[in-house]
Amino acid sequence: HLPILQWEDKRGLAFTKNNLSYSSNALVIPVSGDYYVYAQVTFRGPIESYSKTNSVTEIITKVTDSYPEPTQLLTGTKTLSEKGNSWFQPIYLGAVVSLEVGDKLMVNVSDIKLVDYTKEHKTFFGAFLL
Amino acid sequence: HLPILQWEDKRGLAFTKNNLSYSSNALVIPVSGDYYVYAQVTFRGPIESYSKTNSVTEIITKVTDSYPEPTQLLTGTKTLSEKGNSWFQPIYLGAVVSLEVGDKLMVNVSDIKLVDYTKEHKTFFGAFLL
Amino acid sequence: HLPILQWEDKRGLAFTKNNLSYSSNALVIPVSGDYYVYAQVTFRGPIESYSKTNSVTEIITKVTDSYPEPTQLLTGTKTLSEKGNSWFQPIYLGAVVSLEVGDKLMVNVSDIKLVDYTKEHKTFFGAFLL
Amino acid sequence: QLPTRPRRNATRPPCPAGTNWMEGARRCCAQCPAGTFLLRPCSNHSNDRVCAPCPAGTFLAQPNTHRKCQACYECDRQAFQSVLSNCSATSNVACGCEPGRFRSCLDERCSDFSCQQCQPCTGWLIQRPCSEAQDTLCGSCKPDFYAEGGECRPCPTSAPETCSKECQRACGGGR
Repeated sequence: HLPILQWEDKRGLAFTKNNLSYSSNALVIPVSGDYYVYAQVTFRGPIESYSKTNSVTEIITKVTDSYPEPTQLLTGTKTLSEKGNSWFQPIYLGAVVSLEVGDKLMVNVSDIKLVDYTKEHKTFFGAFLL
Repeated sequence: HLPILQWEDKRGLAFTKNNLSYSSNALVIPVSGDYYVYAQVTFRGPIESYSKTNSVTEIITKVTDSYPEPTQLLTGTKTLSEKGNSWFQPIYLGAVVSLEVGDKLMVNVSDIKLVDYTKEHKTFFGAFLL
Repeated sequence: HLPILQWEDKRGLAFTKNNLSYSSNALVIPVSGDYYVYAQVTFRGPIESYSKTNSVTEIITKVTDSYPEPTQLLTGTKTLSEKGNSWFQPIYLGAVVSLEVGDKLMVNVSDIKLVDYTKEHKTFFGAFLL
Repeated sequence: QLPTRPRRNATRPPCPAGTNWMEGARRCCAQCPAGTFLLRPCSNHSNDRVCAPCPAGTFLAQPNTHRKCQACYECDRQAFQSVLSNCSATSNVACGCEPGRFRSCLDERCSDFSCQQCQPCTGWLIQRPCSEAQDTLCGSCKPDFYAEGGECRPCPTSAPETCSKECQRACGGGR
């Protein structure tokens, strides 16, 4: 599986409420229903000692008790054409998905070392019940 | 007019409810109000026998009984700079629009052959009433 | 500070309601709560008498009475690799933020001359209370 | 209690020309003329709809029962576009290119385009002048010019012996 991002859930702009909790890298769904789920990951490069990256991918995934494998809910894949010099590439994803109580939502990325985690307003993840 | 995308509305992650129905390539608005409308299209290329593509465009359009021409609600236009080799380009759009009962929402694209329709989590379309 | 965009709030697709008002380039929050805030800016270039642009940035910012400096809520930064000829680059941002009554939301951009302001469906900004 | 028979969704009859179906009044109501919008819809017993002119900066090109006019586009002045015709109550703005520039379309629709400078064709004969739609097409070199390295160069007035073969051909070497 692709690496899973870890998130800050209390400090700064981050918060959880209405029993939507965060634990072991996942948002945990407190009540079954339709949720608008979204995430943005800002990727940046190049990183030294690193072969050239051709593309970056962000996937919002669901893990549920009712099925042993994760389900990919939303995917953003972008090829990179910035030659050599430093590059930035944000990928935003958002959509309505039907979730069950206890489902876990996570964000996977193609390469964790390319994620710009330095500022909370560049990389973020959330969900709200409709 | 630009080609209109067709959508799956029942299988996998797809669903319609609260009378928001899907017919002849359009979401049909059941009750007047403000809706958050969104769509992502993942474009990919190049396609053989195909001249070089310079840009890709995604437009969420409204057709209504009250006016004979479609109205463009949201547009994402991106030029491509990936030279020759294979490329992926997701375009996400989302915003609140005021809609009337009976209005129809569709997604137009600059070129239907460049749309990655292979995975439901890469190209999707939806709306919800606020 | 980065330049602040001005918006049309009445004509065409634009509207404000439920006391969410627009004044001096900002959306003014009428009641404290969690809002989904979003904006898309379509950037385009090159502009003739203009050195080559390497990147474009869009930031949704909050100004609040309780703190003298603006807070950056959401940021999209993209490097450009389109050589010379004309380019288009949309940046979409959206997330849930907790806001207080009287808070003001604005959109800043790296360079106002690169913003495509010609069509309302290409550059837009909004928010709704959850 | 007998299961009630669901009322067949009364499919509405198509409206006669010049009228649109109004869900509120559940009947066909007269359209407003182009350049105006529906300020107040017709009530269900009479055709008393009220139309109002599109405010400045908005338009509706067709007869309609729209509750709001559409916002006019703007021409991209920073990209050297010019206004071919202003937005009116019944038509959107039409944009072209400033003199000395032509449209370079982003795609076949050409709803987005940049205005590139026409090539001057200095030293060339002009086969097709620059226009709104396309760049100048340069023809062959002008008289007293000769072609070299993809350019047209003026014939040398002195020291013709340095003249290349093409130069001599075009400039009548040994003059």
